[in-house]
Amino acid sequence: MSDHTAHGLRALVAAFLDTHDPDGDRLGFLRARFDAGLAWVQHPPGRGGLGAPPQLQAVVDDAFAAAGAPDNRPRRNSIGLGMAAPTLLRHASDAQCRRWLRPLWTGEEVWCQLFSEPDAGSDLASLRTRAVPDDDDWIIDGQKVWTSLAHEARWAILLARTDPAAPKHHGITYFVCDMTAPGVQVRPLRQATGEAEFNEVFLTGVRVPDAHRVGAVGQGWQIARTTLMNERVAIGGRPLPREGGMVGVLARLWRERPELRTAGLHDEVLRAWVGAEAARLAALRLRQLIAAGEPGPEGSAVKLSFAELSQRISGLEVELRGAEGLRHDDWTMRRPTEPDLLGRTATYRYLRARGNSIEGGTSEILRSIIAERVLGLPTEPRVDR
Amino acid sequence: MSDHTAHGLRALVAAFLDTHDPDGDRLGFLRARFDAGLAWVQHPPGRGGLGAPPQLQAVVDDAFAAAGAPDNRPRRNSIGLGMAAPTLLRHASDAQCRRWLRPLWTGEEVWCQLFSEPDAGSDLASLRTRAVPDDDDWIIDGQKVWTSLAHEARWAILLARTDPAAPKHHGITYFVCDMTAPGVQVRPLRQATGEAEFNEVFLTGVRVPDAHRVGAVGQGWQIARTTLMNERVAIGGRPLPREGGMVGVLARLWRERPELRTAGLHDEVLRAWVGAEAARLAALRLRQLIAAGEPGPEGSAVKLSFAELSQRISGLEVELRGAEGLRHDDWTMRRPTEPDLLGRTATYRYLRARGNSIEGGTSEILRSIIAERVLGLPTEPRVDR
Amino acid sequence: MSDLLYDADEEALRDTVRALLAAHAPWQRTLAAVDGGDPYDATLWRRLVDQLGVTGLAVPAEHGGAAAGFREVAVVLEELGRAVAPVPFLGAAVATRALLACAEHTLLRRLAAGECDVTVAVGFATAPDLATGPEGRPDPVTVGPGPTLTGRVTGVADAVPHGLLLVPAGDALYVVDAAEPAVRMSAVVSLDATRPLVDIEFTAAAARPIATGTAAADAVTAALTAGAALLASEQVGLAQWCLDTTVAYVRQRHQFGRPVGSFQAVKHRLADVWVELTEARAVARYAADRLGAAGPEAALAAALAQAYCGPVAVRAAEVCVQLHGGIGFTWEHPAHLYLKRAKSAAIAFGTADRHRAALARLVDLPPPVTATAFGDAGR
Amino acid sequence: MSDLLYDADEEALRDTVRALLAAHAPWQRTLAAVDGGDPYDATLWRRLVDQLGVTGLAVPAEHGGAAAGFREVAVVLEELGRAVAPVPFLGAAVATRALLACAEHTLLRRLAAGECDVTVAVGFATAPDLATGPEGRPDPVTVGPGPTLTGRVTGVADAVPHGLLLVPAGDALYVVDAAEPAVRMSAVVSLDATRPLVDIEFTAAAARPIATGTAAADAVTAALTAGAALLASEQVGLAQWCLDTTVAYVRQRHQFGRPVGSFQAVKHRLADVWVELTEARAVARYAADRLGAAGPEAALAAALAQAYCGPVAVRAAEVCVQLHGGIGFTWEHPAHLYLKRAKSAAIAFGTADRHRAALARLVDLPPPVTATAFGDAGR
Repeated sequence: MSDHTAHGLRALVAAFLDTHDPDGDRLGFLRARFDAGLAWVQHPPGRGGLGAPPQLQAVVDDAFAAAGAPDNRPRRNSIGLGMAAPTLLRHASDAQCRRWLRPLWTGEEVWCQLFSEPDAGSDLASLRTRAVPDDDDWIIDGQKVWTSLAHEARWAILLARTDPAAPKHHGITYFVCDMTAPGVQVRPLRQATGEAEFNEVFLTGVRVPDAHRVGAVGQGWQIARTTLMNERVAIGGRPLPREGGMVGVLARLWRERPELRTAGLHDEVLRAWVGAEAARLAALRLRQLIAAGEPGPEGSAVKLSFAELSQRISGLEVELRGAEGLRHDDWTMRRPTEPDLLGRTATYRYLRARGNSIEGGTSEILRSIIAERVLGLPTEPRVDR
Repeated sequence: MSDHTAHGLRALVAAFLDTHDPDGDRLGFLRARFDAGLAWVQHPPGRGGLGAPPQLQAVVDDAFAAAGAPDNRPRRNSIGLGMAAPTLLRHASDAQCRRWLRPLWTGEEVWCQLFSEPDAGSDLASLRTRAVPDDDDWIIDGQKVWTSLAHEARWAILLARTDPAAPKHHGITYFVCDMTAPGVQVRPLRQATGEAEFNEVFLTGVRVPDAHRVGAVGQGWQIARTTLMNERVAIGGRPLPREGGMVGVLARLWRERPELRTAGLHDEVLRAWVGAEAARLAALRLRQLIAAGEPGPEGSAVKLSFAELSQRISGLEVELRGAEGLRHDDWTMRRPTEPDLLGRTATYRYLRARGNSIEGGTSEILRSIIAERVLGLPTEPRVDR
Repeated sequence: MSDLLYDADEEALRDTVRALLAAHAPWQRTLAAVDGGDPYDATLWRRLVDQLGVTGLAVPAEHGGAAAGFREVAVVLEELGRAVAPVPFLGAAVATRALLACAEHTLLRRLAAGECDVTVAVGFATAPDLATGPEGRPDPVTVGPGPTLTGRVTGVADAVPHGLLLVPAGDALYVVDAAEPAVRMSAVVSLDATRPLVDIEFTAAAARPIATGTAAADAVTAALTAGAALLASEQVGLAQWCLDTTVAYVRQRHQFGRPVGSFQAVKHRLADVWVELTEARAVARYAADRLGAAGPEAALAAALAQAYCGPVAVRAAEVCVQLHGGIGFTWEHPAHLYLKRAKSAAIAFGTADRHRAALARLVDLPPPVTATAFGDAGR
Repeated sequence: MSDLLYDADEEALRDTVRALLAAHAPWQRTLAAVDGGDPYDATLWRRLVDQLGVTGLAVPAEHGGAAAGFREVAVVLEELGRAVAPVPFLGAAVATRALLACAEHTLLRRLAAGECDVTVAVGFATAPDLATGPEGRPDPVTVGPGPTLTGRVTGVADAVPHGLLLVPAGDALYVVDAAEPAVRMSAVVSLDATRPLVDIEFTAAAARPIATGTAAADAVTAALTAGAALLASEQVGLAQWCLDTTVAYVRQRHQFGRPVGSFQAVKHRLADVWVELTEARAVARYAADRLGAAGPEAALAAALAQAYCGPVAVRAAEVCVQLHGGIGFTWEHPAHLYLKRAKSAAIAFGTADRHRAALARLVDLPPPVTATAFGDAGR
């Protein structure tokens, strides 16, 4: 429809802004932007895109930002944008995409993820939540855990077992579950930080129409891999400026509080700085590598480094603060939509960062993925299939 | 025969010295000391001991040393004293003990160990060297590797497979092999250091009399465990004074060469000092714990720490020396009886220390031993039995 | 040569303390107290003091104590660390060392008898080498008019209401009654919720000097050195709990059709914790044993203890959280209580890097001569 | 934003170099040369210079070069590191940077044409920030009488006989012909036997100044900065060989009835090497890319490169030896060649701690203000 160059897309945005007031109705503006294919330019027309090269997304975002246009508040719907949308775009039907993608992108509908279970953590494929067919519906029973945003979400991507007799990876189906449906119960799950950032979700006789099944029955595990690879890229993949993230907090503390400095911690601060800068450049290089491609297992490396660095840097910051590091701000239970890793105390950062090597694939699982999928090392002897 | 107290043993040594001149014939003196039960006091009379508590050995050794008596040059026969002797004392017949123990202890006969094979390293029990009965002899064929002292040894402890049809741990028998027998060929094996501290040993139709079998046929693996546990204790178990070993070399270098010091390496030197002192105290505590008992899996921890520290400290020393660290002393092939870890250059220490986490059980194997035998964690699924 | 083992009396003491804590201080009770905002367990503390006489362990018999010594104090601390028990015993042990140094026999007798709580009023993060002069002290308290104290000391651990405070001020060490209106204690939100901290404000508070000059400085240094040395045993007990609990969990938890504890990455990580813990125990025993020794060996052993054992306990607690997976990260599981105590303890009495710097002086491994750290070495 | 990838020309160059090295520099040949005591492979070097023109890569076209740049030089170094090839290319690249800084076009042209070898005569361990003044230089060379040099420079890498030496002396940079009798080079037993070092003695050697004052100091600093930056690519190539070779070995070696590479401890260790290598590659590419940049970014990128990539290559080589078990520790296996080069390279152009100290200055993370390191912080 137009030339897919930076110049061509800037012209498209300019034309759009001529007919849509960025200071007018926020939702109306965002819906129109989606319909104009300026939401996700690399995706097909009709699904928020134009079929343009993915690296042009930044050009479009910059042009809208420069015009003072409202954004879709991406951090409020991180699971929807980062995990549900890539999966739906790849595996959902046209009708499903029409129903879900636009309100997802505009932020009108928040999404959450119902994958993990108390007994199926790293071994996600051992999940036990059942989906039993009943006319044109499926009846879902089970318990899910580690669900962020469940208390704000309208929809959930859900894995459930549809064939208990099949080998464990083959009996799973992928659904979209209405979080307002009867039988869905959400309970906050409090963490070491004192916050309840996550939830437990109990599903009791929840009806999901077969029209909300994504992909074929029994293909859920393959589809979930799209979701999970995008999760790892989403967790580790944001481009950061130098000293972006926790290392910047540490560096500023070192500069602004000379009385805290010791010789022993100086070298540790420098090592942390070096490690963070190396990880940042590697993430940047990965973005350049996959600019035109699919996320691959390399994202696991970025996520692994992010977890280790955030733990090391926050732990170092607590020690550098010394007497201050013995103090916390508040243990009151809160329900944040996302962790506030840069805004609160060093102690909060330290405690919250412990979760970074557990959530979204433990560091142990990620190392095995790298060893097997990148290096081609043999799998361990399996006893579970 | 006498009272087994420090006082009583000091009196015994004094009496012995009254009738044996420490400045006279060296071997005669040592043989008499063995016969008097003053070699290994904790072992039974007739086998070089008195059946005394093992902690009194130090009392006896100190008394002889104070009198200027000759010692048995233990470092020249480390395998014999540290591995063969404990195994023979526990598993050999009286006749075998009579034949072998005295010349072993006096150093008249040096021993080596023929366990490892090129394809059986960590997985020692997969060894393939065959022993086939022939009248009252066994005919041995196979290849052994990593044999220190083979070129100086009169005897070897040898593991060979006597029943290829049995499960791998059950078809092995323990022998003593005469290194001067026809069919024994020793070739030096050069290492990364340039030295050939070890040998390859080729065994071709070597005859070993059945009288030189230790323990029952097929019981070799159980007996070898005694040898191996003593190896780990021998490697890690010497009592050291503070700053004994490599950390002392590093500390002296730091003190004597202020121009080499940097702020970054200062903290590394201090960490190394702390680590070495902690390991030293742990080894001391272990000695106190096992003073009256058998070596247990705890020795694995000492060996593990020793390997990590020697690698870390020697690597740090090379860096601290900077320009000097780029230089080596000599790559000429030598055949030392033991590594000279404190006498040569930092580069030699660094290279030789890489072997510390491989020889005598890799650090990976030791961690598994600790996890299973100390912590009681489950074994991995086995596919080889 | 130090005896680095536990003797029969020490093992018996351990059994008694462990049984009492198992009966009266399960972690569920501690977590509930933390949630309730008042973590110190006064009932448990009375049991330890009245039934077991823990505050008398290091007090000589002629002053009413059990004449056991700091090795036994260390054994009690191991068990308290193992249970993250919320009682002010560490502070009492530190105060005991100060009172012994001052030969303050009346207070020692009252402390041993369980008649009063005594605490050294110095910030919990203070390293032994920072307590020796008014200029080095983080929170200076001024003296006067007369024998009164004015000032603010922040982040003090184990300062219970109605106890006595030993306050370094000017060139002396004073006793102040915390129950006085001129003393205001305000609670702090502490990282380690099982060891509350307070800020203490003195406004012309009546004070009685118990040592002056070098004697006062030496008493405070000895007390903080004892704190650093004894804390190591608490850290060993804490790390042991983390290891034991994790081993038990990974033996029972299955993933991929196998116990999680059969995976080599898990096994080797726990083996490393065990090796470190084995070393930390030897170091902590050595520090407890040398506490009574004269000369620099007590200072060296204490610096070594905090340079080594603090990081070991933190790693053990971190591995505990990691290998429990999600469940170890929840508020309902006790792992976070141990993680928070371990991280706080790594700061208490000075961070590991401070103790390494102290060792540098004690064992003659001086820092580079230039201050710039840039153009210093010839390479 | 720097391009951290390899473009098509760079990939083609890599393929050419790799093919040439595979054909003419297998490790068996290198090991035999090491055993023979004369490791430099002059034949291989001629092929690289004459067939591929590697010495002209960073020389502008108007001076007879290929006008490619230091990114391409870095690609060649990756392959040389991967093969531990014994040729003096790194030294030539460092000299190229110095000659570019001095605008010494005649020598650049000769270098690009392969007519002579040029080396900066500074000890291989010298960090960029140590080359800027006579007082900081480890081996001062004196000038006079007239344009002659006298002194001794130790541990110089890539100084081939009959080449030209760029010698910093006094406040200038001089060219000296190594073939002169007044120049004596004596071989050193070097840890990295595939990169010989020499001590050089100048006895009133005839010298020609090519830069003086700030220009001379800047040229030497730029050259050593280039060395630090480019060495990172050699380290990446070396680490990649170690990883690839180890992966291939553990896939094929069986113990306990399984490939060694199926054990989780082995897998995870190699995964960690891969993660570090992935980061090191990005860091090395950044350093090569920024070499041409003005301002402090080239110095920062070079310091980061040696602070990060040196230790990564050492760890990769150490893991390679460890996971090969006994065989990797033998002289007949090439792993030791890589281990020795990695450890030497970690010292070349300054150790990682020196580069961290340089970063401290470049990114404003200054050391503690007091020099004692004891009484410095309020805790």
